[in-house]
Amino acid sequence: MRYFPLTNTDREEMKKEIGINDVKELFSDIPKEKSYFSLKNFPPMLHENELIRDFKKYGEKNTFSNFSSFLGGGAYDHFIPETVKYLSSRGEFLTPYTPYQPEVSQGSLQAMFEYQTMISMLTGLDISNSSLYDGGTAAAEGVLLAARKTRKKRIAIASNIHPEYLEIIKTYVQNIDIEIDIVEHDISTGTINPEKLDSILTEEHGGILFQSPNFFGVIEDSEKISGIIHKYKGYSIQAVSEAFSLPFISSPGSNGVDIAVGEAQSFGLPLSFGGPFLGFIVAKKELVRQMPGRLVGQTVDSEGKRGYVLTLSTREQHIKREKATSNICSNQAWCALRASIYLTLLGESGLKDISKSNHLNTTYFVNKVSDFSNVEVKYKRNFFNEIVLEIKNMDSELFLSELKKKNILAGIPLKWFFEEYKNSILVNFTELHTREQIDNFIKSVGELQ
Amino acid sequence: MRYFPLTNTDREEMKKEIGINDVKELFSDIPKEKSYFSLKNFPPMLHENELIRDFKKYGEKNTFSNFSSFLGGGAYDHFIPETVKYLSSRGEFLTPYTPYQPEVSQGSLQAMFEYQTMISMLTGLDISNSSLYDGGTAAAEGVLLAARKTRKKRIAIASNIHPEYLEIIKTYVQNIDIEIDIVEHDISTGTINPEKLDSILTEEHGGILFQSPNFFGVIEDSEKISGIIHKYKGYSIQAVSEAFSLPFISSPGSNGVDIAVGEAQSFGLPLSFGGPFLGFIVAKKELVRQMPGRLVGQTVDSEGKRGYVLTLSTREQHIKREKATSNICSNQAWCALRASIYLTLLGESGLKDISKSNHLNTTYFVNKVSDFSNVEVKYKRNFFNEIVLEIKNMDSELFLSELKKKNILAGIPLKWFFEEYKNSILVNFTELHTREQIDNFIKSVGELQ
Amino acid sequence: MNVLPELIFNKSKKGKTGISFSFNSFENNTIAVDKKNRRDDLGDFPSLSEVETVRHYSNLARLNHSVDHGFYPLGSCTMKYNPKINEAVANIEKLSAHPYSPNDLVQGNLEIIKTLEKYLMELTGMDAYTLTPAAGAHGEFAGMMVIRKFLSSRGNPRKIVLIPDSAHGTNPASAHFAGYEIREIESNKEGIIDPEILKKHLNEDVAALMMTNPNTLGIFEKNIKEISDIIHENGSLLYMDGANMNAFMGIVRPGDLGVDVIHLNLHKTFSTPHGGGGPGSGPIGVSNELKEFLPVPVISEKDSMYHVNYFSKDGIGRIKNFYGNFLVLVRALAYLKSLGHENIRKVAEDAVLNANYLRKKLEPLLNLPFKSKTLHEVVFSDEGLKVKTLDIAKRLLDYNIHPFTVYFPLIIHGAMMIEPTETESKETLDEFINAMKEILKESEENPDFITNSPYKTPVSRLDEVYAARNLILRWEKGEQN
Amino acid sequence: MNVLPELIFNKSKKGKTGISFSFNSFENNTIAVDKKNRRDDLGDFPSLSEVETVRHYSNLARLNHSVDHGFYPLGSCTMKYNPKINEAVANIEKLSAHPYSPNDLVQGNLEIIKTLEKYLMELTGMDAYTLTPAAGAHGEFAGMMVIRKFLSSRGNPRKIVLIPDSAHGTNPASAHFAGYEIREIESNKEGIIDPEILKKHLNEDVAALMMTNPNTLGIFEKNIKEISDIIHENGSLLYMDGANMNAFMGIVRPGDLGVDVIHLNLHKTFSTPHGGGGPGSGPIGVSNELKEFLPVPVISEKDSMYHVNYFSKDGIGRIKNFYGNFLVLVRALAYLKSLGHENIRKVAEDAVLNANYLRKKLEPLLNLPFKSKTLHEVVFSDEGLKVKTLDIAKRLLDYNIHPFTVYFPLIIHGAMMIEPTETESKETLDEFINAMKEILKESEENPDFITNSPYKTPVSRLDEVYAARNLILRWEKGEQN
Ligand SMILES: Cc1ncc(COP(=O)(O)O)c(C=O)c1O
Ligand SMILES: Cc1ncc(COP(=O)(O)O)c(C=O)c1O
Repeated sequence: MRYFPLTNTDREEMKKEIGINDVKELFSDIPKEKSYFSLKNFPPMLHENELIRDFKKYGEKNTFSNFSSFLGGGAYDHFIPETVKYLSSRGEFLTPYTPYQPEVSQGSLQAMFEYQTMISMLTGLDISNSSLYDGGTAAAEGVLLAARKTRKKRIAIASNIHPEYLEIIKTYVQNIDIEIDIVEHDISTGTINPEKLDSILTEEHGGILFQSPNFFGVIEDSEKISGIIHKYKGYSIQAVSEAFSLPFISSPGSNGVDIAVGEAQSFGLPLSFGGPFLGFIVAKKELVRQMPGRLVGQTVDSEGKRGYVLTLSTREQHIKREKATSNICSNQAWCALRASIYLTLLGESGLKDISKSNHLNTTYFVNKVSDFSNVEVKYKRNFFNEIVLEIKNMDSELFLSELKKKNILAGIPLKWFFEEYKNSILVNFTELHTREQIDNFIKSVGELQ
Repeated sequence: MRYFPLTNTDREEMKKEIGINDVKELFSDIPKEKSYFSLKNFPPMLHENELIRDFKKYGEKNTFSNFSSFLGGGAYDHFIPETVKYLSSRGEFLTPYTPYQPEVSQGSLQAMFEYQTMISMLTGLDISNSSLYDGGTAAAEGVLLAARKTRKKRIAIASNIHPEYLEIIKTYVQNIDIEIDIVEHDISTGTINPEKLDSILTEEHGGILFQSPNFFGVIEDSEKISGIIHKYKGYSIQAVSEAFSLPFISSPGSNGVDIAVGEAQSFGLPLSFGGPFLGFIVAKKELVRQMPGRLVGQTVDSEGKRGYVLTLSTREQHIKREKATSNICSNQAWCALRASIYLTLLGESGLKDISKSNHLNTTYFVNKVSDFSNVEVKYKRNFFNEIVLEIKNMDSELFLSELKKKNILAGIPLKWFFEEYKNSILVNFTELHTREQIDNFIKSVGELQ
Repeated sequence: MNVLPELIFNKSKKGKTGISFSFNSFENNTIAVDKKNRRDDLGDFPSLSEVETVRHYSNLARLNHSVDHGFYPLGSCTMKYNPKINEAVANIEKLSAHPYSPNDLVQGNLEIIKTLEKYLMELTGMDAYTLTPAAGAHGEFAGMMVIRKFLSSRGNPRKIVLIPDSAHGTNPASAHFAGYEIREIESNKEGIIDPEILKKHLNEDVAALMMTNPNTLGIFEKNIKEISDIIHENGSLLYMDGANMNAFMGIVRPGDLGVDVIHLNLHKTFSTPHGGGGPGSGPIGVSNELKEFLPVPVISEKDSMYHVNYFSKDGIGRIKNFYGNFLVLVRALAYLKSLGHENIRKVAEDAVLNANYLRKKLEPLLNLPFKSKTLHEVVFSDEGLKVKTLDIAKRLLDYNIHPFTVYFPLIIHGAMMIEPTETESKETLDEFINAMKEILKESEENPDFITNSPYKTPVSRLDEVYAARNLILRWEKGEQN
Repeated sequence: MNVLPELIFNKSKKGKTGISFSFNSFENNTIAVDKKNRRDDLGDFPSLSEVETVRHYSNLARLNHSVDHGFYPLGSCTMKYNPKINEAVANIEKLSAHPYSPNDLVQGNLEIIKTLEKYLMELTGMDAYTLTPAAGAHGEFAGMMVIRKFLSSRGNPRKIVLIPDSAHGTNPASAHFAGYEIREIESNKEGIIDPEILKKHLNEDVAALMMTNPNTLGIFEKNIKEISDIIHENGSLLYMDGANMNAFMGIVRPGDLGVDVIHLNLHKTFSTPHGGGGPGSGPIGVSNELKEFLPVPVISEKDSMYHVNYFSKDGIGRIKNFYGNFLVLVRALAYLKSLGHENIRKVAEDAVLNANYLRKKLEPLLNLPFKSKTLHEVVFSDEGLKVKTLDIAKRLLDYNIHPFTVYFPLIIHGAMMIEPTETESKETLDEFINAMKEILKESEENPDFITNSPYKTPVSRLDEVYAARNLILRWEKGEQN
């Protein structure tokens, strides 16, 4: 087998050296009656030529690629330049582990430092860590971070964040001493009502976590929200499930947000059936010692030359064990590296152009369907690239299945998550949608009037 | 445009520095009335996302991949492991040029040195150069090499070498003082008859170039052929159009051949519609100073450490100009590198196993069709992976088109090249043909009885 | 001159970009966002051209050691070779579905998940799996929550989790976030859990024992069956950290030894690339009793169709978006299929053979605190040496060898934790042994030479204290980086 | 310790392999080859596992400078950035047809070839193209044979080809293999061909003038129209080496200036990767009169189908297997399409601007023998310096900069031939200028320091004389390599 470089001669020599006759002797601590179980339920090995064929067959059983898809909801299909694929797939980036030995890891470390900086810039905040598992777990870590730093036990959470993020947060806090208060959003605007929020928040709250653009695609008034929670000495935590909104809408930092968390899959990672994605967390300086996960810092070598190392590891599990700020060890470093490459390649103007195009594709659709009788865009302004479309003349499932017949995946049925939106769907547009595709979508919607 | 890193500000600064107002001033030596012609006949730029789509469209216009192909004839479809693709496409191998500065090119140079060694080993000869354009031009260079070294003006060439190689040789020698004598092969055996050869060759001949396996897939008696030409103090030049025959049949060197030339596309290069491929030339030591093309040699650095450089460049055009051994400058270095990786990965046993499998797939077919009345394998022994199939009951074109209807490309019509084989086709089998494919081919042939 | 390239921020120039894309053009471009919500500029966000980007990352890449470049015996991390074919498999475009695609359009992907679950069950003898955890620690966390939920369903979640002193730091951290107090159990002289000592820690508050097997010393907890009996008698559960499965894949099934919950590290045992720190995948397997407490989503098969259940009455909830790190699962399955029944066991056999060969050859040179049988890794101490573990590690860098894991497990003074894996040749092991011999010799003759190493790396020894004191965690305009 | 990895031959061990393939199995395996024709063993042919192969080449890769890693102003070679997207395009599986596939199954590929031909015609003002030549020299050879065939068809192939003394070595070599004698024409003080001097060389034996334009000094042959008139009056033809097309792409069409035959270097102007020496592609374009003499195959279009003609009555024959370096053509077309009419001309404009900027900045430091206008490259001399061109080149390596072309063209003493291309940023040019300044300063102060350089490369200065004297061109068992 090509993955085993030992030859039989090697094995014999080594056994002799060790002083055994049979490799089984090495396993003699393992209960004999249970060891060397039968492997007959495993298929025979697939050779390289068979393997690729085998997985292409799985691919053939997936038929999604015959459809024009407008699915978003926390996973977005954006353009990925070849250069990003090429550079990120180099063995030097793909096959090392966490840079425990910085002298031979400056490539990963500098890239990580650059990643931290770019995420800070995009969010308008001070310090980013070097990745978390995904948007949902980042949201949970954001909640934990605020509670830890404020030593308060209550965190308010907006009801209109990504439903999976909310589920994950609930899971994360279920066994520890943190209470979640849900702040219901206003169905007429799709957003959190600041006055109502003010009436709910108290000094007991360590923070409020809201999402902007929220799950319905609508931009929250994060400045007001932040102002309110600050009155109560809590932290303003903004989740972002579509990182491409960051270059387009005013930054969390500029609105007074203290902690931003979210999903940066949009920065160069394919849809990948949902993973691996890229969780980010970025906060004000004062929170740095409570941050979860790895941080890369700049330092000097013994000759005074610039270099990078993992730092503040006293926060982490391998030093602090149960007192660590998080249990995370392996993270999504490669995804962060890939995002770095992607962001570098696009640069300021690339990011702006693409995010603007997302928005324009969306407004085009919104304008075009505005005269249709069968659908209504629920929140007509202050969205980025995602909208709620209410179906007026039929069940939303029927609507989706009619469009599916025309090879269009029109959106995510909101009834999965919200009783109040049971006849609405969530529709996403990115730069990858051609005008032709959008026009065809519009036409097909029109035909269902 | 993303390929131009100059910004407009840069351009302005640079123009100022140079002392011009308009970049057009730099082109003022160019006849004005002819310069800045209209570019309107060129299409608008394709963006990255459009480009890949555009070329996929060309791909869709190619329908060959719906067919089970048994085409060979100097271009063979062999398995290429992912590792070969990955390693060879690294920028360090893909984007430098000829290693004129050896201190920063040891990667290419050592790989080339290893390539030269492996080609020498495979052919049983002493010295390989580091690549030529392809099999056909390598054959021509072999002819020139023999003529140059012997200072004789006549070269004999077997009629059953790859017809394109013969055409290329004729083109190459058409204006220089070399005469070609064609040695007709024996149609009953498909090979050169040594006695007949002996009667043709004279002291005037600088060499004989033959191919083994020849164009009909049959192994020549290269030992005898070499013996005969040596009597006349000429060189025995063996062409090889299917390099995968080398691990399977006795090597040129072991049969007394002096120069081997040919095509090594089979070693890790895809069919690529015929190029880039990999010409090789390898010869006995005594010929080294007459070799065409680049040679890599081992040397030492100023501290005595092993290193590699281009060597014997006094043979080459940039030094010798019209007196050079060849006009070649850019070669197929990357293809040779890729072959090196491929050969290293396969190793001895991989090469043997694959070449054997080629042969066994072929014999399986030969045995199976032996009772069919409508076809006859013309040369039933001493082939490697390619055979001549004579069609008995219909025109070979009809035969091919009937099989094409069943999505089988049965072979290359020999009538393209040889009047005497006008109802025969050339059929190739490699390790990539599954038993199912071959059985289906056999069945389809049977149905045409 | 620094060999590190300039930071991209210092290379940036407004107006450059490395992308070209054909945006739709519309008759009128309405922006539907209020002015105050819009962003005008990205400050000093960098702008580079394509060639500058390619060069930046190509030059950075050169500064990394990696499995693709040399030996990497980082203990506990199973740095085995990552087959290139698996990258090609993971890049098959038709696998890259949107996670909310209708189920009927992604049957292939769901089948991949179910197939991998099935094989993992078969390999470990567990009754059910969830593949959603994103890494080992994430699996531990989920697993401990499953245990808590189960115990709660029986009336009492209990309070304490016992963890051996040799355990990986994630174990106590994960158990802590699952709401438990940690009690450390000391290893015995053999380096393993002593049933007698264990018994002393047991009481009705003990929810579970979290054991790593083989443990971080590379030693099999040979009393596991006795331990599992004791634990179960106490009404507690046995959690096994299966990150070291490379030692026993195909040799024994933890489920057959009384384990209730196990997590695996696919990025270790199943050869998915470590990516400079991740992504990983840390599936958990559980026994039948615990199955209903697994997190969502749960995929089921009915009428030869796969269905996704987003809701589970008793489950711990959701721990990760969508289906986990799907493309890591794809690679792991590709790896398993490449091995097949012929080779699965050989992984462990060769891995353990390699580790024992290293042990045998290095034992004369280094202090080996625990002499029990070695499985996939061996841990030496720097006791008695003239230099410290860190110094030896740094000097190894000069040999194009990535050092072992240093200073872990904590119970060994100056631990050197060496895990060669099965994908290393005898030649590589011998080179490592020779390097160690040379270094140890040098350290006797000229210890300063070792403590000042490395010499051949892109940068010399980096000052970690300086980094922690000065905390420069990002580039800032005008400051020096 | 050598940073070069051991040769694969020294790493090899019998029985290892890096491949796994599912071979067909048959009931009986008949070998149909006589014993004497069979080969038993491959001697010392190497055997490595997959991981060892990956490491070998990954480590070798690190030892190369490349366009992906830094500035590479190798004059005459147009080392521009090679877009990664073009690699993806070239790897589209459906382009990789067998060259003998029936024409109707490869219409897409034939269209690619015809489209590129058409664009090249349009770009150069020539009437027909063949894309089969594998490189520039191959194109020259084909082009000179076309000329000879044409002249022969008019009754006399003639004997002599005139070539300026600044020409690339392939020019005389190619003309020689086409059966011509070479006469060198000396460049005038401006560095170009002087019509008056040219006239002196003309007689009825002269078949052609082979001119490079802009020539290898980066200077446009501004008298080209007069020259072409003179040449044509003499019944001779004008061949243009178009390897330097990067200087005038989209600015002027050689066909409009009287050129009869031109070759282009697609691997230069059209940005296909140089591959460590190749593959390239050297199409030739000809005027209508010469069209019928082009080599086969010739692709024609009829009834919106493409057809391949393998036979040509008057053509020079075949010069290359199949269709030339097809995948290089694919990349070149992808490059052209990426540029589009908006950008084609900018290539030359930026390339020439960059070269002139370098000239301007370096002129105060170095001797510039020819002061004519610079197009895409500029050539300095080492006259007056304390060190030689080679020494400066070696020292540049320490700056992660690939040197210029050295000692060519031959008419300049210690030539430094600098071609930046348009894909370099001003920042890179400035770094290069600074490096040159530093080196020239060092060479004044401490010339030995420069003559002993480089210092930061994987190996120090290599002994080329030793290599030529000892001629070790392959590994041999038992010998030292
Ligand atoms: C024994 C052990 N357990 C748990 C972990 C944590 O796994 P992960 O890094 O995937 O979270 C590790 C990883 O280093 C480990 O070695
Ligand atoms: C001016 C000029 N002509 C011809 C050639 C030969 O081209 P090739 O190397 O592609 O054969 C070169 C290449 O270096 C060149 O610079």
